[in-house]
Amino acid sequence: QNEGAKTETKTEAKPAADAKAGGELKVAYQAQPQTLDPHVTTSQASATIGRNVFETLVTVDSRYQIKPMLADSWEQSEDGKTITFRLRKGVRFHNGKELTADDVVASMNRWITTASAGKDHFKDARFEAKDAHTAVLHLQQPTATAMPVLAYLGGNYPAIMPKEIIETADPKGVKDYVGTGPFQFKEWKQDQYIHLAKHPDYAPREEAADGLAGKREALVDDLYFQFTPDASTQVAGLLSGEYDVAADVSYDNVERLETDSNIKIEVAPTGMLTLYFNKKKGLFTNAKARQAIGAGIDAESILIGAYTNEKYYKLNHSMMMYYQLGQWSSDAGKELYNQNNPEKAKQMLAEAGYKGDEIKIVTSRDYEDMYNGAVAFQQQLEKMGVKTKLEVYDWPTFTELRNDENKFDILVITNTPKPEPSSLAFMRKDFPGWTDSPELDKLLASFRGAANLEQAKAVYDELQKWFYEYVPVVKIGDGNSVSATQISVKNMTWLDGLIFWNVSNQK
Amino acid sequence: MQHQPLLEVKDLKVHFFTERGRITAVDGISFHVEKGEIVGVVGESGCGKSVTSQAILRLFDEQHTAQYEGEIRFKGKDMLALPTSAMEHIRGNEISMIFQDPLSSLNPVYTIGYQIAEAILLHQHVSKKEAYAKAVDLLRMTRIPAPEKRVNEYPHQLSGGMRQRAMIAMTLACQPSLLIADEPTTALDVTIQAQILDLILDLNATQEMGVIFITHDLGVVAEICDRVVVMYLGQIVEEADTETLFANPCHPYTKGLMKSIPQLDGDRSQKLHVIEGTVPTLHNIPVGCRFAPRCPYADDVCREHAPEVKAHDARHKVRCWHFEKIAMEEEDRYVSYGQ
Amino acid sequence: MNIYLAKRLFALIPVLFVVSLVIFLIIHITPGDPATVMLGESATAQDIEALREQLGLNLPLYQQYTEWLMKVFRGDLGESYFMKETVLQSILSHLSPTISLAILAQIVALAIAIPIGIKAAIRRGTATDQTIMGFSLLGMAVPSFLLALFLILLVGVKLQWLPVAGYKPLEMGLWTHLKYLILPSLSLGAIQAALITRMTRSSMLEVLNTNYIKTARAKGVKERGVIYKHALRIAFLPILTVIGQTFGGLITGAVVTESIFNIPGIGQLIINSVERRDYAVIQGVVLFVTTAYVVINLIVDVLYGMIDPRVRLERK
Amino acid sequence: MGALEINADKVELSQIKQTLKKEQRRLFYRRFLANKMMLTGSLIVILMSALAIFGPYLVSHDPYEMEPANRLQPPGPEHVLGTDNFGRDLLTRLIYGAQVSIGVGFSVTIVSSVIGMVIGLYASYYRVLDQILMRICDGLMAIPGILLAIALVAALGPRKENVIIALGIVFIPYVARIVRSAALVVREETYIEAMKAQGASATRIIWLHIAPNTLSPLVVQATFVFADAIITEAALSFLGAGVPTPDPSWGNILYDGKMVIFKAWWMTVFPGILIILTVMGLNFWGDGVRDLVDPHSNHPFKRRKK
Amino acid sequence: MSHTGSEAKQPLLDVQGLRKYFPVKGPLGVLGGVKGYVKAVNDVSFQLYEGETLGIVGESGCGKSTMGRTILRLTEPTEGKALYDGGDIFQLSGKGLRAMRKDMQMVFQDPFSSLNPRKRIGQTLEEPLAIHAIGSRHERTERVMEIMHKVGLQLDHFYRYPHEFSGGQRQRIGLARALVVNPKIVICDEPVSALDVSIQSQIINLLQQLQDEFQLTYLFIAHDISVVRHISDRIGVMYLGHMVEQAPTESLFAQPLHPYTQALLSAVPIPNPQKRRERVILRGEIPSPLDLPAGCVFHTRCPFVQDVCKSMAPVKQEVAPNHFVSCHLYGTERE
Ligand SMILES: Nc1ncnc2c1ncn2[C@@H]1O[C@H](COP(=O)(O)OP(=O)(O)OP(=O)(O)O)[C@@H](O)[C@H]1O
Ligand SMILES: Nc1ncnc2c1ncn2[C@@H]1O[C@H](COP(=O)(O)OP(=O)(O)OP(=O)(O)O)[C@@H](O)[C@H]1O
Ligand SMILES: [Mg+2]
Ligand SMILES: [Mg+2]
Repeated sequence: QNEGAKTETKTEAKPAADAKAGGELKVAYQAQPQTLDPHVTTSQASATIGRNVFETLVTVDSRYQIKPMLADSWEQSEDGKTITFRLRKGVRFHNGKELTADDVVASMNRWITTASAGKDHFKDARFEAKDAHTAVLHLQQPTATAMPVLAYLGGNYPAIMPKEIIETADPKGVKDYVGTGPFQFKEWKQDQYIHLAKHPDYAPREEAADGLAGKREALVDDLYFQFTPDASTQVAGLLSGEYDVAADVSYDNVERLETDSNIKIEVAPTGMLTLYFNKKKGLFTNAKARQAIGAGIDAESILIGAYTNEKYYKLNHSMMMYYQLGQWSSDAGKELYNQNNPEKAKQMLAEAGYKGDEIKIVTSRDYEDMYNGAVAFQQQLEKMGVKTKLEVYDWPTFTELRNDENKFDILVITNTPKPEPSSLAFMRKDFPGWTDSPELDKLLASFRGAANLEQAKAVYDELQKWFYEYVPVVKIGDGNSVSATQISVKNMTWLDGLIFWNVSNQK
Repeated sequence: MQHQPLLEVKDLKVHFFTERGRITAVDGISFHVEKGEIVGVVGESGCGKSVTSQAILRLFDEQHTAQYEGEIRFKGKDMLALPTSAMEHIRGNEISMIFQDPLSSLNPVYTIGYQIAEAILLHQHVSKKEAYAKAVDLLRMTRIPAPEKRVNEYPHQLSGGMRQRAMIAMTLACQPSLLIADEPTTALDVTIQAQILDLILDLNATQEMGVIFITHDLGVVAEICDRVVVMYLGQIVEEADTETLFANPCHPYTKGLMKSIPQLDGDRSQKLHVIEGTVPTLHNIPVGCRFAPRCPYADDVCREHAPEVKAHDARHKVRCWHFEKIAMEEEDRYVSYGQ
Repeated sequence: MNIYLAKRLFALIPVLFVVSLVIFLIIHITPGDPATVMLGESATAQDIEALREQLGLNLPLYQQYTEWLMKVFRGDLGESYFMKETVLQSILSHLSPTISLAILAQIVALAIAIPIGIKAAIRRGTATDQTIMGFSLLGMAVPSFLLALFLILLVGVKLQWLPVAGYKPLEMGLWTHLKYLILPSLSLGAIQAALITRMTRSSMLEVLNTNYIKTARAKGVKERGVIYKHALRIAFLPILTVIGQTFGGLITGAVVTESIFNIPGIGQLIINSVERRDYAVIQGVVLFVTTAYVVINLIVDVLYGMIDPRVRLERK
Repeated sequence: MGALEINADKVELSQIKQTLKKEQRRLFYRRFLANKMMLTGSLIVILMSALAIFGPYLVSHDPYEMEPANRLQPPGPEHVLGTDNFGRDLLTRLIYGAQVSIGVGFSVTIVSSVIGMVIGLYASYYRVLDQILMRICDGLMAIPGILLAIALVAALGPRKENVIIALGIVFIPYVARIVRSAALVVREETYIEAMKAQGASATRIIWLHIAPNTLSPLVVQATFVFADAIITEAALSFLGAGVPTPDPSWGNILYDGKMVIFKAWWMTVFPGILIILTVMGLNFWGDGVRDLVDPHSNHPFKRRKK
Repeated sequence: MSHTGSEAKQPLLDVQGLRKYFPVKGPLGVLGGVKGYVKAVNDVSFQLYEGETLGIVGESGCGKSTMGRTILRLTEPTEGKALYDGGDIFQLSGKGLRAMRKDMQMVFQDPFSSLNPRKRIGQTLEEPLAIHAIGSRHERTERVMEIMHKVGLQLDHFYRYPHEFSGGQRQRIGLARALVVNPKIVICDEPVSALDVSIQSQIINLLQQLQDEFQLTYLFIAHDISVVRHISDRIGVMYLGHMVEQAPTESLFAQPLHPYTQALLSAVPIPNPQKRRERVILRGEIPSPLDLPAGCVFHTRCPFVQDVCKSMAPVKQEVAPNHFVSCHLYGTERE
């Protein structure tokens, strides 16, 4: 089950010497984030761009093993309640200042108190500076998820910034983007581009590059993220040579790109297409009804609708993404996945007391896969004899409506990948859908309370079983996103987003 | 020796293409103007006076709207056969025209000075400055007060009378040998009208300019014209010296027209004379005599056969089957106001 | 003259008030707010609520509006929620692409429309006229986004003559600047051109029928002079009005074209800001755009007066 | 006098009325048929309306039925115009889309014409009201229409009815302006003064005398609104804010088509052609109406004044 | 047509000191206040007696129409009184105004523009009856036909539109509309100046015939002096908003007193080539009604201008019986 990750994320670490350094790389990116400050936003776009500038204490390699980054090493106390990080020496911020424990403490404490991920996993935890190059994390209880969450580089990642910058930040984020990464922030032309430039004084780690870990090197002098919200514009721009990279190509355009010998296609996991049930109100407060939907759907055909081609999705019963199966694998509930049995669903729905009321499906059009998946799903629900209504909103409306239990029965959402199961949104009481299961509370307590991740993994099977019994959501499958580059672009890889260091442009 | 009139129109026809088909607005008109002569053209509204006058300068768009037939000889040349460039040379230079409505006939976006000077510059080799100076002179000649100031004003800034005078100044810019004045005084008060008429008479006398004076005011005709042409529905129905015409109108239409005008010294207790009926439209011109449906003298001949123009005497032509009979009639009307 | 201008600008105030109130109400009854967008895809309700509190979005609407209004009176359009700049900066930075595009589109439109409009008028009824009118009807019927797509596919992707999207400022060289604007201005200008062609034709026909044109001919003015000197100047007046309106529209509303060609102009700013629920920017831009619209039409009126003395603003 | 005489004529009068009416009708048909633009326009519009009304009975596919396996099939015997990105039959969706698009266009036209007419008429008659209403119209016109529509649709929710309301609001000021300016001219006509001299009330003058005389510019404007509404709905859909799916409209079919433009030309070309054709038809029609109601084309030359 | 001994009779309409000023707005519109006034009608008084025709002549723009329109309250007067039927027309409102409008009708200058082009003639003619709620539908139709017959229209015209008529016929319709409610006074504002000479006489005859038949009183406004002379019992001559002379027709023509009247009469062309009259040609420009000259308004053009004319406005005086003039030439000494 591990091949997925291996084949899709090319992790061959090419020696930098091969690559011609310099030049520029123009990346067509669909969405402009509000800020690059990951402490205040969960935006994936912010992370993909920002992590070239900011670095974290620890990170992961291509097999999701936790690896050092700004921290050279770390150790957990016996009781699991303190973790001590030893910082690398001689790391400089882009403003020339050297990184010290004070910066780490300021950054991490802000992250713990403002970022959702921080608040979730590090309740009442504190970082403290022990000396100039040692920072200590004090936890209230042992937290198995602590390290994976700290190493995660998707949305809301724990970036390290200079203390004085942290201190002048406001609720909308920091005022200046100063990090320690291989690229430094140059210019942000609103609605046009973000310009990053090679940080000349960057001191890469010695280890070979692997995933997000190891040696990071800026091989192009200038890195532009050009915002192109229109999917066909991205493709046209790539075809005409305007852009070097199109970060997110719409599936139907891939075929056209493939015919062009100057263009390479890359496929990378993007998230899982999921049906969120409203468990506060309406039919789906009844677990039976939720199970019924799980029994009735034909995942494959919804996925075709959403991703157009089998290349771009994976059937996967696990709560985690297919590329994470190496770490998180369980066969629990496999038989309940993708049953494609509308008759059974009909019957179960009847048992659950479905009287033919209209079921409101809500999704957003801003994400092609969600929207297309929802349209296909609606069709299947109709086949199960359910009267449906599909409502499609723009993202801000969607995010507002989904917090109102009167406004939907089922949400169709693509879940972003998470470093470990307990971070998954549907496990949260406060996330739309409002999972409220005492059983889950217990499981989570023992999962997170485990001394470390290895021990926690033992609980995963049970979690997964709960997933198929309680059915907080129905998982339809894993989706990929497609990026495309000019063939001159070498060594583009992916891990929780495209990676732009160690990438050269041989134009 | 053959006498050559200044302008000679022979059997002129003007057809218009309209949505409802071709109409003939002017149907076989012949008349002439001598040097220094004022010829009046009268007739009801829509009888073709303006069309005739504009046809003389070929102002209708020959590609789209109009088609000419016949001959228009100016100083012997047939203008209908001339190329456009030659026409452009004649227009404004040898033949000038005063249009019916002075406001709509002046370009609203240019000063009157500019418009007069333009006419001068087109036909004379003078500098701009001289042209403007001449424009001032011309305005002075038409008795516009403070012409130095007025040259720089736009048409809308002038009163109706002044506009009309500016228009006249423009037409006189190149001392044309023929002036066509299309109802130059209809829009004016009688007091101002008197001034304008004076001016035209003056120019006619001093410069030997031939004038075609279009109007439907018989009073004006009586005051200034040497000869009169009476039109009805696209045709000339009567032509004579002013004196003759007023003394002895032979066409029933002319007669009726004269009778129906209230006289300043007429008998107020009498009812006005009335020509019954209305003018037919060009789309359904009656067969036979065009005036027959309204004519008290009409008989079957009139209703079936169109009369030709006949000479009553050397200076008096009429288009009527019965003109002789009518001419013989005791002329009570004329006497009544001849006093 | 100055009094007239002052009066016109004074009349702007109630318009701006109406506009701002309308827009304020509309965007505030729209679900979603800046907080939902700023926090990213997987923000929780609590986080959103907290940010809302901090940003003052929980205050009663009238209070938010009056506060905003007071600030505007002090000349402060506020700060963008989403972008790291003030609203004024955003507007200014998005303005130049729009202006370049509008001007170019207008030039394209005029360069095509006026000559062929005149031609059609002169040759009315002929095959030339009918062809021109046929094309102009077609031009009016083709939605600009369809034309844009077609141009992108043909000229950009297939022939690769011109870049398909994006924007380069003038500082990067005139040609670079223009290169990126040609296709958008073509697709925008086509409809304008169609409209102006028709306007030119009909207004030219009307003018050619007037008495003063006859007067000009009767003076012996040559045909060219009649058309270009006497007729066009007046025929241009209604065209000017249309130009004013459409140019105003270009400044404010090349929304679709800017979005297809990815031009970071005012239209994009508006659309993006709506998507981001960036209230401050939306309100600021709409105020700006309204003012621009009115000012452009004011300029047109002044020009109108310069061409036509009858409407000159002050007689004395 | 004459009472008897007139009674005798009564019978005759209704006959006269009949023949006159007949003649009027005949004249109208004649002018209508002579008006080629109008004819072409009407033909296209009727064709499109027929497509919208009767089309659904002619097609065998279900516009909502998806066959993911059959997505983006090129035109062929099974799917005459190919299939869309969900494997739905494009022809069927275009036909149902005609219903939606033309329906939206029509409703928007009605909404904006009726309200715009009321506003325009009253604004033209009462000075103070004029100031207020026209300032509001100015304001609405200054906001880019598409933005106003997007904002309104976002505020009201993406439903077909709301799209209609939003576009209606966008077009009201344009109609109001036209009606007002026509009404201002009519208001100054002598026959309105004549009505006042007779003692007619304002309501009577506005509705019985001014309103009918603003109809022809209104009708012409309405055809533009119709055409514009179809285009704007398409543009809205194109920006993702139009008639919501899965209901097909030409605009949202185009929107989907844009996504797959490199793969499925038929999804842009066919709805594109339909939009262009309809809008052209309407434009023809509008021009035709203008010619038909224009008194000058009736009498090809201007009347003499004074 | 009795126009003698009118002093004895009570006037039907008595207009006293009528003024109508049109404000001219400054560049700021309503805000900027008023820049000046067009004094369209300036202190005009006259009486109208039952069954007579009062002609008003004067050049274009001298305020003739404004006077007529103000009396009908189509514009509000600035000052003055108009006594009719024991009341002041200018004080009327609502019902009273409506009743007045039934008694006082107007025939407009332009017969085409005064008819709604979209209404059939029958409708147009029935409308006044509907407004004043006279009769049933049926009766209205009958009444309209009767009046159509009177003015010489055929019954089959009932269903036609205005554009299907000739100018003369249209003016007959205008007349019919005025007469359909049985008015006492008809104000004719240049009813024939848009018509051809040959049609003009038809309408004038008709007007006279109807006057005899219905005992109508006409206020006949025109600028064609020969027409006014033909139809009027008395004539008022207006110049720039002022009534400069007023006299019985015969008396006015026999002995025009005011220099303007003299010029006017002498300038009228006579359709008799054998008869040339000595014309009084006026020099000087007509002042703009926006800023009238001080003193006598005519002094800028008057051939007999004196110093007093430039500073003092003349007062109306009765020089001969019923012959009024405002001119310093006929000045009985005043203080
Ligand atoms: N361009 C044109 N196209 C078609 N018909 C025209 C055109 N110009 C004039 N006519 C028609 O030709 C006829 C004669 O018109 P013309 O203007 O010569 O009359 P007129 O005698 O000058 O009348 P008026 O006294 O009113 O000026 C009218 O019936 C008019 O409608
Ligand atoms: N509504 C108005 N606003 C301002 N000025 C007006 C208005 N109506 C008329 N006037 C002015 O009042 C004066 C008198 O106009 P009026 O129409 O009464 O003249 P008239 O004697 O009837 O002229 P005509 O013979 O041309 O009909 C003119 O100077 C005119 O410009
Ligand atoms: Mg004429
Ligand atoms: Mg008048």
